[in-house]
Amino acid sequence: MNPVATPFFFYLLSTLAILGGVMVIVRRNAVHSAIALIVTLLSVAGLYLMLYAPFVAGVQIIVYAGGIMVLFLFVIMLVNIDRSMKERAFNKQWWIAIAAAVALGALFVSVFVKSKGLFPERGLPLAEESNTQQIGLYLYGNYMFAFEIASLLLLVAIIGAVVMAKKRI
Amino acid sequence: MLEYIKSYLGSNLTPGSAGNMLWAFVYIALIFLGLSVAVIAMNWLERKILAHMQVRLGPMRVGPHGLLQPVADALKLLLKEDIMPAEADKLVFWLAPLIVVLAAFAVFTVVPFGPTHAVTDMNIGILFMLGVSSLGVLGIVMAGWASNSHYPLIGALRSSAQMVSYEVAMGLAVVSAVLMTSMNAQGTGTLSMIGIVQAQQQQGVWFIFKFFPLGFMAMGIFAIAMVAETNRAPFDLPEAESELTAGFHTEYSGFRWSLFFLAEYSAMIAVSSIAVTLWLGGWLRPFPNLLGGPLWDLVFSLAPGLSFLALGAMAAFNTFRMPRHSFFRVQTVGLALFAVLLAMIGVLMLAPGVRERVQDIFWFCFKVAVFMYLYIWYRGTFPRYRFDQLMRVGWKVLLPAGLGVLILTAIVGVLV
Amino acid sequence: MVPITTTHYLVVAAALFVLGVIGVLTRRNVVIVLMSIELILNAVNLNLVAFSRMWGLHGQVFAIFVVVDAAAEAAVGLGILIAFFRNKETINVDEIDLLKW
Amino acid sequence: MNDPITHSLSHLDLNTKDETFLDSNELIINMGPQHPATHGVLRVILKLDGEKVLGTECVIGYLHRGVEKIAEHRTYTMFNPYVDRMDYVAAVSNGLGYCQAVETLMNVEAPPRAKYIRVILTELNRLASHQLWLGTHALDIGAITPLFYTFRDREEILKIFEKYCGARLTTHAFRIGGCLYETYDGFEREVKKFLTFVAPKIDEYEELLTTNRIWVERTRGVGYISAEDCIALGVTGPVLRASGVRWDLRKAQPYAAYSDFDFDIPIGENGDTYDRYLVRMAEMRQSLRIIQQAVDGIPEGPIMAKIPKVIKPPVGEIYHSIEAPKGELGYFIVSDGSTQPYRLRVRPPSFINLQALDQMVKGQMIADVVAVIGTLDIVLGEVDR
Repeated sequence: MNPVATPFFFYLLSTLAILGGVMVIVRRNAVHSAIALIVTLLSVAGLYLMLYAPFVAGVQIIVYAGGIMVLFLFVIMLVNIDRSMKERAFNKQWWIAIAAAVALGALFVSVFVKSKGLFPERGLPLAEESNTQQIGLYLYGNYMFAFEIASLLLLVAIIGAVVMAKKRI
Repeated sequence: MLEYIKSYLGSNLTPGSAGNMLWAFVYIALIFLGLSVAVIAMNWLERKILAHMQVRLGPMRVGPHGLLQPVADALKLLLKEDIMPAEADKLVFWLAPLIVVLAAFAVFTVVPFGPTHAVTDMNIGILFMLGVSSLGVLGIVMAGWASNSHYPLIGALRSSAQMVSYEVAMGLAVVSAVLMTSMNAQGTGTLSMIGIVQAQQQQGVWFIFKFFPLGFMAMGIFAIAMVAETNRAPFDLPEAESELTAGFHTEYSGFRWSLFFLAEYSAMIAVSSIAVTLWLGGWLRPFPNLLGGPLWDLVFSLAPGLSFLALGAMAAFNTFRMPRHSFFRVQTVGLALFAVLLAMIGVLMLAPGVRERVQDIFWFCFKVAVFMYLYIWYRGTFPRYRFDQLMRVGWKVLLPAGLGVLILTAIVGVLV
Repeated sequence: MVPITTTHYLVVAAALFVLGVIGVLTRRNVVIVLMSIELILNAVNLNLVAFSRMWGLHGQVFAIFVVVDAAAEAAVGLGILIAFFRNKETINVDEIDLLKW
Repeated sequence: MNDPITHSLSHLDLNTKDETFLDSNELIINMGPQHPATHGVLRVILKLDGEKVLGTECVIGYLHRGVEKIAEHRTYTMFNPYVDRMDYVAAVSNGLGYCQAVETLMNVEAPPRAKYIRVILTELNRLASHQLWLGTHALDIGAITPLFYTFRDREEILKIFEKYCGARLTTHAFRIGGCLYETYDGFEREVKKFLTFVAPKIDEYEELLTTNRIWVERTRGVGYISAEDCIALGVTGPVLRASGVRWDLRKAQPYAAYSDFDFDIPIGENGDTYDRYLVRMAEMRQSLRIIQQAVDGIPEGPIMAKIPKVIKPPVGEIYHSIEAPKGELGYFIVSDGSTQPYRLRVRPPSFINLQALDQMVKGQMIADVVAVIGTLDIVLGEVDR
């Protein structure tokens, strides 16, 4: 099966993703930033689908957009945003920060320009059909130990979040 | 052209998998239309069934037996003034109902109404469904926050906590069903919605009966969690009328409110379709093991047509029971026409060629309708949970039960 | 039209990464700083998945681990934020400049 | 927050910032006066910590009509219909209390037949009031179906009222000195028919609720109040009895013909919402028993005592109270010997019971506030008068 109109969808999704990213950092209102971030996340999920990574796309939607962003919105509602709305949104060193980021971007550009041959144009023919099954085999095969460590990390995060957010233990 | 249509109808691929944009759009349009009709019908049915449970008649004035009441309501909602609170966050307030509706409708791209009747068949179908349906909570949270009012905010906080917690139990129940798909000779499971139903066909058992009572328990957990997920009674805390007036959509009116309504009912249908696909054999007809053979196949394939004929007969019967008074003449004629329409659909569905293709959709919709009836029944019977009790049920009952069922399913699957 | 190559995806990822860095370095609101970190993680994920087209599925598996890490980071970060907000009633980074209060 | 009433509530310390949910800043929300679960126009200011209620303040008076002041400008007879408008779901009880208070002041006694008619109608009204309470209480907790069942059965009671005196809600059934109307033909038969009709219906309500897990979870342990607190706050009626105090004016100070009948006073043990529910359900059954005995033993005779055309009670004062469906309904009348009361004061059970709200909901959740308002069975017409 051949993907339809690949360039069109690529440019659409990447434009949405980058626009969303810009909105995240320029909006004064944190809820607007969160919505922009959701747009970015969903666009990136679309890009994953184009890269024949449907399982990662599904995980992205379920964990990021459905879980983490709800948590973010929840916390934004809990904390008082009225005050920060009236204050400066950016800190005093913003110009240094911009300069550093531009330098970083320039570094990336130079890498892309200098190393044309580093990235092959065509990749392995990955089968979309058995993607999930293969990821499952990797997770419970090669990466068994990492998988267990990840679950431990999540457990620690849960305990830490509960301990910190609870008023009295 | 005719050849093209015929060859497509004869093929056994879903339009998305076939890479066929035209048919995909046709299916999208059909599903959109069917869903709107289903929501309208559901509105009428809910009011009528609830009314009859509560010793009253329900809508009776607009059209025969209130059949046109949802249409009148829809018109009223469209014509109503669209109020936006002055202090509301305009953009988010405008965006929230759209997100809710989009999330509820996008789910239907992977719902398999039949082996070929789906917009597309994704490798990660069930994951996609869970993920997209969980996006609806974003819209609800945004609606509550953007209204800039206390009741909606509390409703939004309640709904976000509720939906996120019940998703966990729901996911565990789904995983145990997905695990059952892998119990074949090759040991390969699937996440594709069509693949899950086909696995039930191959294993010759609906997953609700598989490893009894494990499959049954998993479906029970899912059936409870899905009610909480769609914010329906007895878990309707985010819009608890007697506590929060209307919860997150207190400040919404007119068209925007009707979008929330539409989304709620589509989400109900969507989660019911997940349950039907995972445990009740999707489009498969009942009793293939007891009543097998070509004769019974024929009999069961007649069911859709016959049931429409029965509905038509019911409408015709009620036409004769209408009061013979000039005031009711228009309504009587309308009901008679409705009976004729139903009968014609029934006859069409009896035609050979049509009935083979239609019966899958019929059985699927029938099973979904059973779940819809359950929703209404719950609403008529149960009081509402309190927030802490709701959380307790989610985390302390459903989650451990889901984990236990999952582990037991895995153990039994390895042993058998 | 130019066919879409891996480099295209890498450019998008680089842009997202730079945007995330700008957000982390310039914004005062902690919530938005955390969101910018999510942006950076997403850029990394996009890179990983794009590379996995060339060198097999390992990139996708690693992307899933990154998502797990992002979830843990968001939970702990927002927990700290709430605890902090309760004590100081501010969520500005430049007012969070003491280790102990 | 610029509301003068809100600002005057100093003990609630409403001046804390209310913009967020965290424990350092509480949220204050107004429940009512336009709210589906406050049974009329009650306004409850809730101070919340998330879902938890830290304190409440009731703001009443939206339905104030100055009934007590009106009484000072009406003759005793003319004032009689006004009392029906206080507790409009139990109008007969209100009328009974008022008529008996004036009768006691005048030192006349209604004839036995009138007393029996009064008992039958009052108990029917208690049944109707409890049915309405059950329906709305269940609706508040989220069970929508019992409301329609109870209204269906309450309709039969209202039909009897309508046949007896022409009105369904504000009946004005009794007059000072007895009853104005003789029972209509077939009254006894219809009441008996109603008794056999409604007894299984009460079982039906209980079937829906009593053992319903969600209902039990929502009501058990919610809105607890101890017997001591009840007595200290002056709470009466089923709320007091559910806390374990056997106090019913029909037994303690029998009035009308109640001393002739054999009935029990149901009491609860825990003083929570579930016990109050059980007590009221049992009271409905006891009412049926009383009505059965009254209809069986209704004596013949006059229905009106000999009273002067113009009612002029002697100088003096009287406090007379009856057991209304919601609690002790008392009338305190000061007479200066003229045709109008010098001062009339009503002790409405809803008003006094509402005082317990704050104590009952403190530390519980928002959802419990509506449950407790429902279980107190208040009628705003009576609270505000």
